[in-house]
Amino acid sequence: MSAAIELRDVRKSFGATEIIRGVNLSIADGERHAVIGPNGAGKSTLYNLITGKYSLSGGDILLRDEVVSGLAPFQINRKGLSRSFQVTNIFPRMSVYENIRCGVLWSLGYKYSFWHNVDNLKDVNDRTVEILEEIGMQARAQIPAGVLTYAEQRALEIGITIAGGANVILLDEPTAGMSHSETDQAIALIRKVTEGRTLVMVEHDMGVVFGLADKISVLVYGEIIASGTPEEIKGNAAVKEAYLGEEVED
Amino acid sequence: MIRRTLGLGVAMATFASVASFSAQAETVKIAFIDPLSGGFGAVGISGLKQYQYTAGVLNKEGGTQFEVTGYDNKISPKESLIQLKRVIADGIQFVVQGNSSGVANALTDAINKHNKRNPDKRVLFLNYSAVDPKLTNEKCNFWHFRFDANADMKMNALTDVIAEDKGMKKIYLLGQNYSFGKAVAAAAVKFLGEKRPDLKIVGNELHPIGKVKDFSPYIAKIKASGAQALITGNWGADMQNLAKAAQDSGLKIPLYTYYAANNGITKAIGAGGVDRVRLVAEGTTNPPMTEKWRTLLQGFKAKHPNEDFTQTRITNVMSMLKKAIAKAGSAKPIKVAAALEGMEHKAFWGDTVTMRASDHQLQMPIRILVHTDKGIEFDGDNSGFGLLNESTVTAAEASTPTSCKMKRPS
Amino acid sequence: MAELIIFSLLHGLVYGLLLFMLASGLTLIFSMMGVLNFAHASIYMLGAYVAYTISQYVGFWPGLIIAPVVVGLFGALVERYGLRHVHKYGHVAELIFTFGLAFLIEEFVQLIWGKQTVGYHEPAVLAVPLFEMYGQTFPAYKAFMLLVSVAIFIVLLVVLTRSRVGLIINAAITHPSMVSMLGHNVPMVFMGVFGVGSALAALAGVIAGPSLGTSPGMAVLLGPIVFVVIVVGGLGSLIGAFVASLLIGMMTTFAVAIDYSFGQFFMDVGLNMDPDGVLSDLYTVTIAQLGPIMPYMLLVLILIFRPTGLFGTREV
Amino acid sequence: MSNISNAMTAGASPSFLRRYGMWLIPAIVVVSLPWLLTSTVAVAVLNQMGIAVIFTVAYNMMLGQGGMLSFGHAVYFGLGGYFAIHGVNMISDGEWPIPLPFVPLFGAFAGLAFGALFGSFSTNRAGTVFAMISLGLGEMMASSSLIFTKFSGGEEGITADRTEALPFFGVEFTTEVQIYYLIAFWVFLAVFLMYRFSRTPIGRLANAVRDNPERAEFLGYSQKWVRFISFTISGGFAGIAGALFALNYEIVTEETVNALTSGVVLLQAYIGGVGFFAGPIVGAVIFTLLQTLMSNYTEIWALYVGLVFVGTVMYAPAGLTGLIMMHVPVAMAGRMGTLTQPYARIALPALICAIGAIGFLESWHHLSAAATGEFEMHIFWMTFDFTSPITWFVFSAMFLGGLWDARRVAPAVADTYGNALHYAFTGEDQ
Repeated sequence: MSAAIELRDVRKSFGATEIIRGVNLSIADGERHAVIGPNGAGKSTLYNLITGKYSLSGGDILLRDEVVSGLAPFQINRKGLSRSFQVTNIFPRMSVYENIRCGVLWSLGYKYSFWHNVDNLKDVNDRTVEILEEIGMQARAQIPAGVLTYAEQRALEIGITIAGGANVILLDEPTAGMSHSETDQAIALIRKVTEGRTLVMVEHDMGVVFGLADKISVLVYGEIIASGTPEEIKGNAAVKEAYLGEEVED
Repeated sequence: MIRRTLGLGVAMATFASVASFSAQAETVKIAFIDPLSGGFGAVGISGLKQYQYTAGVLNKEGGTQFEVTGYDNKISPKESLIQLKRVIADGIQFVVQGNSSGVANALTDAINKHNKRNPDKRVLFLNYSAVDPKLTNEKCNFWHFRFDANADMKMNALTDVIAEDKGMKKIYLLGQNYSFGKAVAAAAVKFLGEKRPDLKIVGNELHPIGKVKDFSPYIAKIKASGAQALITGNWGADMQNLAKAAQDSGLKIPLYTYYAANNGITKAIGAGGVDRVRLVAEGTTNPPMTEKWRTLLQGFKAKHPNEDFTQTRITNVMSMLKKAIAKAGSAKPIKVAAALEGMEHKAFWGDTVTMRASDHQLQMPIRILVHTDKGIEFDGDNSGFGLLNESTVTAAEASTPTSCKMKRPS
Repeated sequence: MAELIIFSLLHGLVYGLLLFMLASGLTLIFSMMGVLNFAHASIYMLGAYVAYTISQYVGFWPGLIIAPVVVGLFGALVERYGLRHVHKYGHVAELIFTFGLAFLIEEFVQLIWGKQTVGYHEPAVLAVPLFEMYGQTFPAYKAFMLLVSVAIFIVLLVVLTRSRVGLIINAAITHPSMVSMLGHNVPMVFMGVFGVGSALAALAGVIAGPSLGTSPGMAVLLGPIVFVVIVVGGLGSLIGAFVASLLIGMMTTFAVAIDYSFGQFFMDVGLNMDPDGVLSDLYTVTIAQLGPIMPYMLLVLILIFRPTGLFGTREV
Repeated sequence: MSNISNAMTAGASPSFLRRYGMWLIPAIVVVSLPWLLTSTVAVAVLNQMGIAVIFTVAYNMMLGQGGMLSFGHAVYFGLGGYFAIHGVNMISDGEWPIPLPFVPLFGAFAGLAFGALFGSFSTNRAGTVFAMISLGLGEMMASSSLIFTKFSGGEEGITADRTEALPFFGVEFTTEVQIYYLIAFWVFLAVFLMYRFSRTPIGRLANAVRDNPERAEFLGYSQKWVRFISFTISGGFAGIAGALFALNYEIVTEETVNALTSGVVLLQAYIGGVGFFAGPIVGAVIFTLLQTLMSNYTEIWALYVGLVFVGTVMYAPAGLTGLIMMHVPVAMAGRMGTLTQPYARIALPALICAIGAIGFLESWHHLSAAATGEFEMHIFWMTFDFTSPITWFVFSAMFLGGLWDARRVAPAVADTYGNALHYAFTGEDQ
């Protein structure tokens, strides 16, 4: 079985400082994989490298055996990778419905069409309603996204992320800033929507990680120091020392 | 000063056009389409005042009564055409315009088309100041009459004077980069070539119109060329800034100009330009030549102390129109136009002028005026400086041939 | 030829430094507040008019000080009661507000001072030639303009690099996010910056008025060029603004002196072009005629190939 | 919020009238207008309005829908005009057998072509970079149109005679009304197509890129392409407007490409409200009326336009359409009645304040422009002596008094509106 996503000796330097120092990672199809690490370990940088926001200083990133490093974000997206953002990133002046629908259009092949009327595209509108149901926001469909609550916006963002039908989903701290009950709902939602897809998430909250992930990689100072199932990671001494030892109490 | 009686909206305009026909016997309305707002507004408003004052003077003599109404064209060809439509809807049959040959080109074209398409609502265009030669040559038409000497005639007169100065060997031409500036340059090259083949044109340059903040680099270039005189058709701010830069850089050569006076320019030139700046024009105010002319000028100054009667030809437009209406016995444009063709007229300042039938270009003596403060009765910008009549070129000498093939409506 | 080069250099320097006085205020305002102030050139015009009125009563010299102060206060009030109100609608609204303000200032100037050029003149002591060379004179007033703008440049440089306030401003310019760390008095800082920027523009107007003519059209003539300067120089870079000002000043001045066209170039390399063809305008036009377009061509090229400008560190 | 037709997106199929009423009713009005307003001036103003409507809606495809602030959109308007007028001349010379109503296609072609050319490098970024490039391009093209006179005719422009083109089913377009119907047809077609564009995938994505370009990239769309396509198509429609200008006035000059035209279209769009599809239409209509009618009554009309514009930016950033739309929920909840009294209460001092301001400015203007011995001015159907201190005092008092009272009651009025809106959304009073 080929890997859904594979990182080969990925490196990134800002000026003289090397932030990512040769990361190798292979994530299998259908796997829910979490990358954890202490603050400043380079999680966000790694995330932005995979999604094409930053360019690599060295190495390769492969999506289903195809090199994607060096491509523009929209090109990577078209190859089947979708992402969310750490800072809530929606289209605030458009309705919830429109937000989702924009996410659906490309994957259904409408691309840059300037002749189809979106209101008459049955497949688009059906899929949009489907996703709205999946994230439980049918009732809020006509509300401008900018006035939603924070948790709702995060849910909407996950909705937009999966709307394009990508089978590799990257989530950046999907539960950051949420209350406990909101977090539980979010985990349930993520579990539901990533069914049958590959998920890569960068997360800080241990509860989320251990509740969701099939596999966990630990990033410290730009290097993966351990990779394995949640149980293996829990028992790993190096991880304990580098990371859990100081962070686990919160 | 509100320029038009208040109407109750567009619907009223139709009513007005019906009403004006019955009133026509006594009062003839004239539409003044020129800028009345924006940067060129000052020149337009001053022109309107001169028209309205002249109308008052003529109205006192009895006969046809004139009413001059201003229509603001914001010096835009497009706005001029919109205003022309208003004028037509208001039932006015006589249009006067002068600022910018671009507007005049648009108007003469539009009026020609309108008269062809609407023979029952014809309009006559009396151009008092747009001097692009094309208007009475390849673009001439039956409905357009020009009362100012065109750029060729003025240059013809100017070069007569220059040609007499045997010491003059090198001339520089500087103008605004548009139709009028180009016409001036072409005329200068042509006439100087005919009259003084030995004279060298050391520079023939066009600068962007209205965009030059400081003419010093141009002056440096003129100076470096060794020119003994400068000919320019510049007007408005371009003339004022040019004179200013010439003074600052100590350029002491004679300036032969079309429009270096009034509207702030006379004041700006001041003492530095005495006996050095010359201007070519049709009428003169220093000396006023006749008592009748002096009275009009004095009356105008008393009414508008901050304005000068800058466009003497306006009095020709109005008196010749009055004469033509009387001669035709009707204010119908087609009859008035026919009466104007070939009409001979004695101007307020005593010159005899003739409306040439072949191209509707008024033939008249042209004067070279010099900027000075001696012997000035009517100064410019209340500065003490003004234009003194230095020499006169007769109408026959100033005349230029035309390529116009006038098509008269049958 | 030598005289043409020397005088073109001098005139280019005067014009370039005048541009710099305008550009420094504009770039200061943009860097601190993120507002591209379209009304900046209008404020420059206002400076000239206010100084003209003052000079009618007490002469030229007091106007040199009073007018910038008055206009600076006006700028501060505009910020306090206009711009700040629009701030919450975002930068586009702010930009459009200043666009409208430019329009309004021009109309009010016409209402108050009329549509014609007003007689604002240099003081008699400076209305003389400074020196003569090759029979051409250089007016003392232009030398004075040079002096004032160089002085302003030095003062700005010293204030921004040596004083405490300057260091804070400097930091804020290079790291806009730090503006909020200036403490709780951000609105006050904005008002001050806008006021000082306006005063700088007004000072440029005061000294340019007698030389370039004080008329309602003077803002429109200079406005777009100042944008070119700050974008080409690089936003937030005072040195960049200085270099770009001189570059554009020299470029437009020297262009005037060059009567060379592409047609001549083609002829020189042995190609004969039809002087009356449909496209003949393209190669008969001379560099001198292209002068006014050149800054804009430079602007477009810079934005395409180097959006940070020559010396800037961040994109426009 | 972003579009008046959001209500229609839910998927339900609306009735015929609901679906086509918003096109049918204006169509009836537009077709019958020349019978109601028979004056040629009125028709001329309508023609001007129609051209402004297309141009402004096209402009708003960029500013409102695509988030691109342009200071140089007149470039495409003007080039469309130049190509159309050259086209008419070619047709008159017998080179092409094309009837006049199809000439706007020349403009569309020119707008599209130059939109694609300039868009190819100016749409890489939005925001200030885009605005500055558009400013530079605008200035460049305006200056060029005075230099490259073979194509543009310089400041004289290019003229043509539209009646010399082929007659279209016997119509020669000699009268205002005939050209009115030609313009009206194109206004309908263009506005319909532009509305349709806003409902296409690319039109929707233009909104997305406006709001959040980074997010849009992760939906598979290149922000540059989305902007480029919007920009090009907007240029094409601006070109159609320019071509209609050419047909209407039979002349195209430098003023069609200059900065003033670019500025006016921005003004129109903003006054109308850039956040709504109908906003620029309202803006174009109101502005054209202001410009053509007000300049007949006052020489300082531009000052009033400026005041209205700055007032809009400061107090009604959503434009006139925004002011109307914010009352739609209240009206649907049947609560407009509660607002009439407070609105009338504030309208009175506001009106007094406006009269005072106008009187004050007019007196000022007359004082500086009057001839010796003149002291009368006619405004508000009355005659005033503008040299008398009483006039000045009365107008100043009206202005300040009106302003004071209006500001005093404004918070209460705003509260009443807030209550009505709250009721409209929640069904209960606050």
